[in-house]
Amino acid sequence: MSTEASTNLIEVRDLNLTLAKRRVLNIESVVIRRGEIIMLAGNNGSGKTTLLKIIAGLIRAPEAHFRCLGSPMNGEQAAAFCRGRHVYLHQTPYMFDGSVEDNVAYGLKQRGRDFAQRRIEIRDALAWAELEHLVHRHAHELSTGEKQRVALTRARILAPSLLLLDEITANMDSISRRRTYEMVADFKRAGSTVVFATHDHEPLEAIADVRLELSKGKLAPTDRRAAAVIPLRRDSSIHES
Amino acid sequence: MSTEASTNLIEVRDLNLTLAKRRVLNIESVVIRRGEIIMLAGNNGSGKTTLLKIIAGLIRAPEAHFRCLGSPMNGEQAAAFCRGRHVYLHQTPYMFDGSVEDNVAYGLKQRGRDFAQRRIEIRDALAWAELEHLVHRHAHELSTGEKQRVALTRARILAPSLLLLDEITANMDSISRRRTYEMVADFKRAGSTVVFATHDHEPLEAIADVRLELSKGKLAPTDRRAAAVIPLRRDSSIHES
Amino acid sequence: MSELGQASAEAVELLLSGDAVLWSIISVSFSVSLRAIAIATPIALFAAFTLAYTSFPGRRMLVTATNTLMAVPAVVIGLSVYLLLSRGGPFGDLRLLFTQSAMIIGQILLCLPLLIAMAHAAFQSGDQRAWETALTLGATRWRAMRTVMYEIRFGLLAAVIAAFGRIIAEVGCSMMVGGNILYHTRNIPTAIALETSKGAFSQGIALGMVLLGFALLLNVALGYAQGSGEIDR
Amino acid sequence: MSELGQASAEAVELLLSGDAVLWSIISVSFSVSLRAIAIATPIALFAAFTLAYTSFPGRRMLVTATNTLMAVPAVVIGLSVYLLLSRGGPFGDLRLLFTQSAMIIGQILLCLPLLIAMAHAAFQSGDQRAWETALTLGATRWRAMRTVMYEIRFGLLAAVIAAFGRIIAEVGCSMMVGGNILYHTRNIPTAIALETSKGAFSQGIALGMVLLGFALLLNVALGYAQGSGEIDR
Amino acid sequence: TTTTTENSGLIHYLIDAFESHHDFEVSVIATGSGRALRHLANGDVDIALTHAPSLESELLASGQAINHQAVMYNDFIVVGPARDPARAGINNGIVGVFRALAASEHLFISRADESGTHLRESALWAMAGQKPQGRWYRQSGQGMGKTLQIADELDAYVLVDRGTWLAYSKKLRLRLIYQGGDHLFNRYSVLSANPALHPDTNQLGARSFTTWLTSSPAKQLMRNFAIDGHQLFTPLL
Ligand SMILES: Nc1ncnc2c1ncn2[C@@H]1O[C@H](COP(=O)(O)OP(=O)(O)OP(=O)(O)O)[C@@H](O)[C@H]1O
Ligand SMILES: Nc1ncnc2c1ncn2[C@@H]1O[C@H](COP(=O)(O)OP(=O)(O)OP(=O)(O)O)[C@@H](O)[C@H]1O
Ligand SMILES: [Mg+2]
Ligand SMILES: [Mg+2]
Repeated sequence: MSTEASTNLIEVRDLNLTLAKRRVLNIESVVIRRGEIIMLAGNNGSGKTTLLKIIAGLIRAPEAHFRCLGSPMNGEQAAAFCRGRHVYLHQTPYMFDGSVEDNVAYGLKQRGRDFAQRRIEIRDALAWAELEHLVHRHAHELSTGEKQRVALTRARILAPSLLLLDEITANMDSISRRRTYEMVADFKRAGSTVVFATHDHEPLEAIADVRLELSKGKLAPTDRRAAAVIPLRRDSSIHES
Repeated sequence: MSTEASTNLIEVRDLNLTLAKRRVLNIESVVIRRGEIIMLAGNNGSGKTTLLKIIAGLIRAPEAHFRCLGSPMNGEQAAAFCRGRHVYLHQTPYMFDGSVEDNVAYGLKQRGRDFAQRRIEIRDALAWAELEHLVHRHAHELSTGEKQRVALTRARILAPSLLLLDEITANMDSISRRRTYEMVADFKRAGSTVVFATHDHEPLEAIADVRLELSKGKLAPTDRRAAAVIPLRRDSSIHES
Repeated sequence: MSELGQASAEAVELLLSGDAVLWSIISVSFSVSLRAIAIATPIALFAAFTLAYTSFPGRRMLVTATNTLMAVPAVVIGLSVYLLLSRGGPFGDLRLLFTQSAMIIGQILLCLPLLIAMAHAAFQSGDQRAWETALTLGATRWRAMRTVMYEIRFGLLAAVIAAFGRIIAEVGCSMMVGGNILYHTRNIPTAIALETSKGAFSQGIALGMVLLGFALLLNVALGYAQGSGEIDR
Repeated sequence: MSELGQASAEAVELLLSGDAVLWSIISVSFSVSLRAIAIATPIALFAAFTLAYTSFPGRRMLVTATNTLMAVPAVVIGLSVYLLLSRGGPFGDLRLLFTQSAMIIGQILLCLPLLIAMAHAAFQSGDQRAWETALTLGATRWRAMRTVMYEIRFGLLAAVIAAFGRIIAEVGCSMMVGGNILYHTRNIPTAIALETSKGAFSQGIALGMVLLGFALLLNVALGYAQGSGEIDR
Repeated sequence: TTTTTENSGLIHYLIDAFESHHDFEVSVIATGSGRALRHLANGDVDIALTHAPSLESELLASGQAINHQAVMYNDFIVVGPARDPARAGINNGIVGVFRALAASEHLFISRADESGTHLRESALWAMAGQKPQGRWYRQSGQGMGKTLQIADELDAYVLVDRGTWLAYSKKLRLRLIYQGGDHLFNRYSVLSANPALHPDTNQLGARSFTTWLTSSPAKQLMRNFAIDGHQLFTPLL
């Protein structure tokens, strides 16, 4: 698989998806560029979640044409390529049966990090999210907002090249929201890419490079502004897990 | 059971709740007055959901003292009294396995409404929520925001005397949010009471009579403003289901 | 193996020709087991619901007991029922021994632990919010219980099918309390045991296939009722 | 009934005195059934997972088939294994008939449908997001499968316990392919059948209680491992 | 009744004839002699047809059964591998046969289920002055047919009643090793439940079936009952 430094992480063309006999997505073309913050807007039921899951490789779009890091792929190949590489955060996150620490450790374990290293990374990440006091709590006992913050920490710690956030600030309190937006900006600085579906437009509009607007499964013309607000530091390490 | 027109729907004193050996709530006294809109604020994990579920009779607080419509009750009695009378909306709503129409019909069926009457009420309610196009859809196929709106419709149609809303606008788009706040104001006009937990303070502050602030399970001193914005129409029918 | 084919062909022929013996054996099987499951299911569902949704001292012990009781051999249940129903036993005056009623009692006892344990597992894996939502929308506890059962009906149906499989195929208990009396208490499994003890293996297997055929019919019917059973939420 | 008390007391006495016959019967029971379940479980879990998490033509038919196969009488499975393993059968040269290996084969076949069906129900009632979350966090499909299994372990454990209960208590198949040979293939259920055929009913029940006692030990151990089993999410 | 009479088909052959002449319906529960007598003692059945003389006399002595009538007999035989590796068949007299079996330590399958056949086998070992034990002496704990099959699979010796042997021999490789002599006599008897203990048993039916079983038409039927031309049972006077 070519991992040449294509500026496009992923391109999808002719994305038509039918679920339960209903046309859910009908997108001519969508492109995710490396290092951008993309805001995904759209009313309830417009297809944001579905689009994010396709880019995450969790829903297959058999008839669409993909190009991942420059290589053309069909739906099946693209799903396999994206799965685990692009990290998707559920709108209502799922907590594994275990402590908060176990949950945050999950992805690191899959990446073969050893125990000692994991421990340090997890403590750091939880400290960042101000969740240290929950570290030994059972994840099922958490409040909805706490779960959302743990889920974000669990994904963030993997430093994926593409992070797909599905309205994850919906149940967060104002401090956590602010911290989440700061994190998104940090990610961009580190050269990573973030797609953020949301109904809270203002805070994200300040840092987003692109705004994608979905409406009844169709994509409105892209509003691509100069990536100005935060300077793109191409030299910083790019995590290609 | 006395249903005298007490101005207090429910009062709780000495509300100490321990879950999984952790003190979750520690509230000296909380009073819900008839016809008020109460905004419940507080950071993640401060105990909003737990408090709402206690008022809904879904979690028992065995050691607290209750007074429901003026009658003193223990935790067990209060739970039985409140259950089904105070309607609680989950932060992440549960959809019954069936169509949107089935879901909205559920509560009406429990109240013994006949089929024809139900049908009309359901159509009206769905029209209000702009969900008519979903009426025959299976509820499990809905998007998160759509589920939240169906859940609101399912509760609203029962016109309960006390409606407990747990961050239900979190995943709604801006139009639906606005409509939800309008509904809350309508409820007040009809003499019903609403407790609304939320992190979006501004829109609700405009219509709320009282703001309760939870912090680590404790209630900050109540900020009770003159119930000014919307005139209280005591003459309109009070639904005491 | 060709002998087996011949026996199966004969069995099908007997079936089609309306052979009284064969049809009586089949009807005893299904009428006894269906009645047993019809009585056991509501009891088990209620017990399982109570175990999952209420908290009382000894609850956990009961769960363990149920799991353990699944390991009671059918013949031991048969023996116990026998001793209770035998003329000298406490219920001897009812004269139930060697009747279908005795078989039904035995089969109920046989499938209850399995039904309760599997239904309990289904309740546990269900979503607690279903229960809360039903209650807050004004359902009585009784209605809310039925709502929750509807929500987890795939798991409950699997439990009932498993329990039915256990008793329709069971021989030890039916033999003991039914006595394998032709036209009265001879069902397919005891008939198979009889054929086998005669060394007529092929006839035994052919009877087994007849049983399977009818079980298949039942399952296909249930399958239509339950929908696809694929995860698509 | 006092006869029963006496028989039970005798059984306990024999247990404590380390009676070779009784202990051999018990050890045959548990060693055969535990090995059978150890082999059957991974196969069944994988099959159930595939049925629940993949979509292929015939999937639904397979689910119905599994449900139906739960209704195969043990003695029919016993007969089939017997015909395969007997001298004249295709695997006669292995000389497995009337050995513990034959019993294990029979018991595996016996519990597979139950295990698959119950595990399938557990997978179905599991949360699809567990699977998606595992994958998106970088788990391979294999690891993600194990994660999902861990999440629904209560349901899977219930399935395994039910399956174990079925084979540890089963007599028809073990009798047929094991032959009930003392010190070799006589397990508790076949020993009970023997006592019963002698008319020594009390001894049969006493043996059943011994079986129950050991099953209880096993379940208590599992209970500690699995936690309370109460809904508290 | 014992399984042998049902497995061979004799009992239904007899009952069909009985029912066509009498106003009784006979329900058959086929099981080992031990259990059949146990049912009788408990009053759960009205009449039992068994072949376990020692158990039968016990029951009669303790008053748990009455009206004992010998009905018919056949005989036991010893069968084993065609090569006769224990060289048992060349012996004169059953005692010699059993001694040879014990000495050779070739596999022998015992029913070990306290059935009539097993009780007889034990008596024969005792007569031969042997206490069979060891790896060569396997206890099947099962019915006659099943035990025969096990013996066949394992190339072992076994003591068997002639009726079962005739019913199975075609499918087996085992051969007849020894037959004949008084010690191999196998008697079937009927007993009725004691109405003093169990007043609600069907005494009338039991009596008329017993009487009929020992009547000459029934005896003629027993004589006529044959498998492949071999008479299975011989009526007693
Ligand atoms: N069943 C439980 N067992 C143990 N702790 C629990 C349980 N339920 C809630 N908690 C804890 O109680 C506290 C309050 O939870 P609650 O859900 O009421 O918070 P909340 O104010 O609704 O938060 P959010 O804004 O995130 O929804 C949290 O710290 C939570 O972890
Ligand atoms: N499995 C499914 N089967 C059928 N229809 C589906 C399925 N999943 C989603 N849909 C429908 O597809 C449309 C888009 O759903 P999606 O979840 O992507 O919306 P969304 O933009 O994320 O909405 P929200 O803001 O409410 O989260 C909705 O109308 C939804 O009902
Ligand atoms: Mg969405
Ligand atoms: Mg909450």
